[in-house]
Amino acid sequence: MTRRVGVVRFPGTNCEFDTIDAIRMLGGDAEILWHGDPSLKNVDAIVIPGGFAHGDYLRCGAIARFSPVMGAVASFAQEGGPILGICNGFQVLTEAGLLPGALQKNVGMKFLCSMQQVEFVSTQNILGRGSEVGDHLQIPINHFEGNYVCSPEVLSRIETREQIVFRYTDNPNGSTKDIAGVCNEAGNVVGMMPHPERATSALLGSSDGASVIKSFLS
Amino acid sequence: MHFEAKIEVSPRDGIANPEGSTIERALPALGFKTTHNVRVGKLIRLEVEAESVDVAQSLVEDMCNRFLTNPVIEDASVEVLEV
Amino acid sequence: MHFEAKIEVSPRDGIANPEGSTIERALPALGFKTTHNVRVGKLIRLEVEAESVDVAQSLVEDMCNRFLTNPVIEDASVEVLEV
Amino acid sequence: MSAAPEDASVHRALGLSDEEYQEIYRLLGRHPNHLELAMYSVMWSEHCSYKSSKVHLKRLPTEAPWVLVGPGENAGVIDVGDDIAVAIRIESHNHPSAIEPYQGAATGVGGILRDIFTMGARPIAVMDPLRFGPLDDPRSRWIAEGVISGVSGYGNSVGVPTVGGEIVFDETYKGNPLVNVLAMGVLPTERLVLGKASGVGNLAILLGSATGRDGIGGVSVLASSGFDEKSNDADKRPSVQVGDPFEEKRLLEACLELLEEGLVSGIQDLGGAGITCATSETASRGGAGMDVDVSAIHSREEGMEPFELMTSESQERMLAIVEPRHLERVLHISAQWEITASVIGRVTGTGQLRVLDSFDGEVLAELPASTLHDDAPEYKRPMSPPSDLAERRQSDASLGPVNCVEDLLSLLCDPSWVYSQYDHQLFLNTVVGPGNDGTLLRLRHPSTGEETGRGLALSTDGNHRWCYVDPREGTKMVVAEAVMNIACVGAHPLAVVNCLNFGNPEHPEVMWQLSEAVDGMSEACVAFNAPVVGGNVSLYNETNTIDIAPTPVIGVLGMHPALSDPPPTVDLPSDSLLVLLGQEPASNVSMGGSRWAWEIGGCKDGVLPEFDLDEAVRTASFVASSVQKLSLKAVHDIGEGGLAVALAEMAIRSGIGAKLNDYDNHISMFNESGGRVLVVVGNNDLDDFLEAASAEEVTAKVIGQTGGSLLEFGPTVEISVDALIAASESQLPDALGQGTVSA
Ligand SMILES: Nc1ncnc2c1ncn2[C@@H]1O[C@H](COP(=O)(O)OP(=O)(O)O)[C@@H](O)[C@H]1O
Ligand SMILES: [Mg+2]
Repeated sequence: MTRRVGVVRFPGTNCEFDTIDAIRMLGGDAEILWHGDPSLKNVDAIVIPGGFAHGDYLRCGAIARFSPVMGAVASFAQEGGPILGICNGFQVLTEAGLLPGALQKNVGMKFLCSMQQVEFVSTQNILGRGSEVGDHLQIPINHFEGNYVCSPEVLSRIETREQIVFRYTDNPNGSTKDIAGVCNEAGNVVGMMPHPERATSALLGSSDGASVIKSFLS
Repeated sequence: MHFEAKIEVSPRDGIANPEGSTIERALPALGFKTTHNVRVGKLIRLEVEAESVDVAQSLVEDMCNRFLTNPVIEDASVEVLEV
Repeated sequence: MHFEAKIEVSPRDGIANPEGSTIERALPALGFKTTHNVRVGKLIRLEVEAESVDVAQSLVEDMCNRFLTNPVIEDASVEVLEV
Repeated sequence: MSAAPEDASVHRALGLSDEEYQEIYRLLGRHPNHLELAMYSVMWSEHCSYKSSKVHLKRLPTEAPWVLVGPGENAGVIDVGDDIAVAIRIESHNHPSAIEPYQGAATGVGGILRDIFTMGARPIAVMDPLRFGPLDDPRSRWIAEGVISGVSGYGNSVGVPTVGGEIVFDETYKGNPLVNVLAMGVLPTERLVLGKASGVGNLAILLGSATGRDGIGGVSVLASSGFDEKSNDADKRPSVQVGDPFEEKRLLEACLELLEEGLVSGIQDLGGAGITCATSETASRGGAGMDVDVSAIHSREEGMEPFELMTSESQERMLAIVEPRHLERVLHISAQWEITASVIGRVTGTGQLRVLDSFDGEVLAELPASTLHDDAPEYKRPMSPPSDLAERRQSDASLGPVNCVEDLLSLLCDPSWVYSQYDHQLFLNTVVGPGNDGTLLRLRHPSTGEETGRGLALSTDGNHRWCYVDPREGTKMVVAEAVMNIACVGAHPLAVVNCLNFGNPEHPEVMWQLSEAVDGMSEACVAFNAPVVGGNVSLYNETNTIDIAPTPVIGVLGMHPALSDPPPTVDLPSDSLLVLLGQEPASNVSMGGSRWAWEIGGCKDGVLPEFDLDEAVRTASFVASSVQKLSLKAVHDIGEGGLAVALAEMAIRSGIGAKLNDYDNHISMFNESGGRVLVVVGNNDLDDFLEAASAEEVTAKVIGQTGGSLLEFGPTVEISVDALIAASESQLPDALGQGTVSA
C-alpha cells in the first residue's frame, strides 16, 4: 500500500511542494498539513520540510513549534509515527523538544547552499533501511543555522544511543562532531540539515537522496 | 499599569558564538587591536500591561523561558520598568 | 587597563522592525495578550584594553559608528565598565 | 488667476521645475494644493516617469509573435507554449544600496518579485548583476558584503532561488554601486492579469504591510517648517526601508491564491510613489477614476499626514481591484495568510483620482488620474559625444607592463563565495546553476507541475569598459555575450530585458551614451530576434559629479527545446581537442575596453576590436544546437579577460590543463574580441564537428589539446592548474577578509 505522507506547511515554509514532488516520484503519496489545523488527516508519516517558517524570526522554529498542528505531531511522535524534519523542519523539531540539541548560526556567518557529502553513522532509524553505516551520500545543504550544538551530556548520550544519523565528511558549518542529522531514542523521529528531496534526479545533480526518502516511505 | 521590559539574551557560556567570533576576527584589520571576547546576543524591548511590577516581571520571565530564548544556547535577563 | 563594554543596538524610531512585529503577532496565541510594541535589536559585549575609561568609551563608539552598526537605521548606546 | 504659484519655493523643494509647475497648473486649470503637488512630484520624478529616457526607449524593438506583454506593464510576458507564460523584469536598487547595503538589496529583491507576481506569475528565479567599487576600498567591501547578504537574506527567506548574476569590482562604482535584480516567474497563460482598474463601484484593497513614513524621500520637505533650509525634522524621518521577506512570502501566496480563484479584476504592486502610483496607474489603465480614502490606510505610525500616506514607499504592499461580491472571500484568504487587507478605494467613472478623508468626507486632492502618467514631462535632453572622443580613440590600449602569468592570475576570480550564499536550487528546476555560462532551469507547468521536456535559460551581462570605450558597439557586444551564455547551455534567445545604469542625464555626454547604447541594443536584439520586453533606467549614478562608466545590463531569456540530459559543462576534460568558434582576431587586434587594458595596462581608451554581429548570430545558434545534440565535451564562451581567462576557468573547474601552440603573448591571451566560444570535442568527433561548423558558416579552428596539469599558451607562457585554482579561489575571501567599514 502506498504510504501517505503529510507535509506540514507553516507560513514561510518553501520546500513543501519540492518534498511532495520527490515523495510522489519515489512512489509515495503526499498532501499538505496546514499549520493551523490540528488534524493529521490520518497520514502514515510526516515531513516537516525546509524553508523559513515564520520568517525564522526570533529563532528558527521558535514560533512554528507553537502551531496547532505541532501538538498533533508530538503525539504522533510519541506513538512511534515516522517523522522527518528537513533543514528548517529539523530546527522546528529541536525547538519543539522532539529532538535533542539546537541549531545555531554557521561558524562562517554565511548562508550556505552547496553540495555536501554526508556519511551514515547509524541506520537504526526510519532513514536507514537499505543503507549501511559508512555509506556516503551527495546531498545539498541550504541553511544559515545548521551548526548543531548540544551540551556535553547530551552529546555523550546521543553518541552511545546511536542517535547520530549523519555526519558531514567535510564539515561546512562548524557542527559539533560534524553532525548533520540526529534522531530520537526510538529512531522514529529524524532531523537532518541536508535536503534529500533536492537529490532525487541526475538531471539536477544527484539522486543520492532517493534512498533516504525510500526508506522513510517503507 | 503599563510597563516597559528590556530582555537581554546572551549566548550561554561555553557555547561558541559565531557572530561574535566573526566580528572579533575582523576588528584588528580595522585598527582595533585591543579588543577580545566579543559576544553577540539579542536585545528585546516590549511593553506590557499588568497589575503590578511583580506580575509584569514574572509574565515576561515566563515569556522568556517558554518562548523568547532557547535554554540550550541562550541565557536571558529581564528588567521591567513602570512608565 | 581592562574594560568591559556593553553595546545596545536598536532599530531607529520609525524604522520597521519585522522581527519585532512577527513576535508580537505570535504572542497572543501563547497566552500573552497584553504585550505590544516588540522591538528586537542586538546586544554586543566585548572586552577592550585602553589607558582610561574615556579612551575605551570613544574607541568603542568609533567601532560602533564605523563597523558594528549602520547609523542610518540603527541607534547604539555604549556602556563601558572597568574590570 | 495667475499661473505663478504663491510660493515658488514649495514646488522647487519638491523637485518640480517652474515649467513643470506651469504644466500642472494648465492641466488642473488652477493652482495645486500641497498634497496634489506632492503627488505630481513623485509621479513626475525621473524614477517614475522616465522623462529623460522615454524618447530613446521608443527606438527599442519590442514585438514578436510570442510576446504577450511588452514594456510598460509591471513585467514583460512571453508565451513559451504548453499553456505556460513567463514573466520577466529587471530593476535597479543602486542608490538605496549605497546608503544601507543590506536593506537596499533586500528591498530590491522584494520589489522585483512583486512585479512578477502582480502578473499572476509565481516567481521561480532571481538573478543579481552586482557592481561595486574596488576590493581594496574598505567601504566598497562593506557595500559588497552587505548587498550580497541582503540578496541572500531576503531571497532565500522569501523562497525564490537566486540562480545567477554577476559580480564586478571597479573604481567607477566607488561610492555608487550598481545593484540590479532580475526576476522571472511562470504562470498558466490563461491566468494573466493586468494592473487595471475597471468596473465602477469595484473596490481597491490594500494588502500587506502597514504604511509607514519610510521612503517618502523628497516630499518629506512638506512636513518641515521652511522650504529653503534643511530642517533636522526631515533628518529624523527614515529614508531607508526595511524589507520583510516573511511578509512578502505571505503576500505572494495570498495574491497567487486570489488570482487562482479569479477573485481580482486587476492587481498592482506598490513600488515607487506608493499608493499614488498604484491607484492612478490602475485607474488610468482601466480608463476609470478612483476615490481613495486615506483614513482607511492601515499605518504603522500615528499622525501620518495624507501626503505621507499617499507617497510612502513602504515595502510589501499590493493593491487589488475586487468586485464587491468577492470582498468577503478576499478578506478570508488574506486572514488565512495573516495579511492585513483594507478597502482604501472605489473605482469611479469620472477619470478623476480623488483623495478623501473617509469616503464621504473632505476632498483633499482631485486630479485627472491619467495626468500623473500620460502628461508627465518628456525631455529631449541635449546630447553630445565627449569632446575628446577622437583623441581618446587614438590611444593604443595594448601598451603597459606585461607579465602574462601574473596578469592571468590577477584576472581570475571565483564567484562561488557569492552564489553559495544563495539558495539556487529551490523548486527542483536548476539543471545548470550559477558558476557556468548561462543558467538552465527545467520548464514545468506552474499549476500541474507537469514536465514539458524543455528548459528555460537565463543570463545577465554588462560590461562598462566596452561601453565606456564605445557605448553603441559595446552594448551590441554585451547583448551578444548574454546570448552566447545561454547558447552554451543549449538555448536560443526569446526575449531581452535591460537595466540602463547611467550617470547624470543633465550631462550631454551621458545622454549621448544612453542614446548610443539604446541603438546598439536595438541592432543586436533585431539580429538575434530577441525583442525587448521590459527594463529599467537608473540615472544620476555619479559620485562627486563624476559619472559612472555607462553600464547597460542585459538579461536574456532563452529556450532549450529538448532537455533530457544535463548539457556539457565548463569543466575541461582530458585528451580532447580545443576548438575556437568565432572569428579569430587579426594579430593587430585592439585591446581597447579589455580588462587587461583597464586594470593592468592602465588605459581606458582606444577602440573596441571589430565585431561581426552576423557571425555572432550564426555562432550562437550553432553552439546552441551542438549543445542540444550533446556533441560537445565542454563549452565556455569568451568574455572579459579574453581567451586566457576563459580557458583558465575551464581548467580550474576540472583540475585539468591544456596545451596551445601560439597564444603566448598578452594580446592573443587577453583581447576581448566578441562572439567567440571555446568548445572541446573528442578526437574522433572532430571531422564531423568541423564539417557541421562550416555548413553553418561558423569559423572553427583547432587551437590545442587538453590534458596534463599545466596550462601552456605556447612555448613561453605556462602555469600550473593548481596555481590557477589557488589564485581564483582566494581572490574574494582574501580581499573581504581585510574587513569592512561603513564610514
Ligand atoms: N552576484 C552573483 N550572483 C549569482 N551568481 C553569480 C554572481 N556573480 C557571478 N555569478 C555566477 O558565476 C558565473 C560566472 O559569472 P560571469 O563570470 O559573470 O559569467 P560570464 O562571464 O559567462 O557572463 C555565472 O554562472 C554567474 O551566474
Ligand atoms: Mg560566459
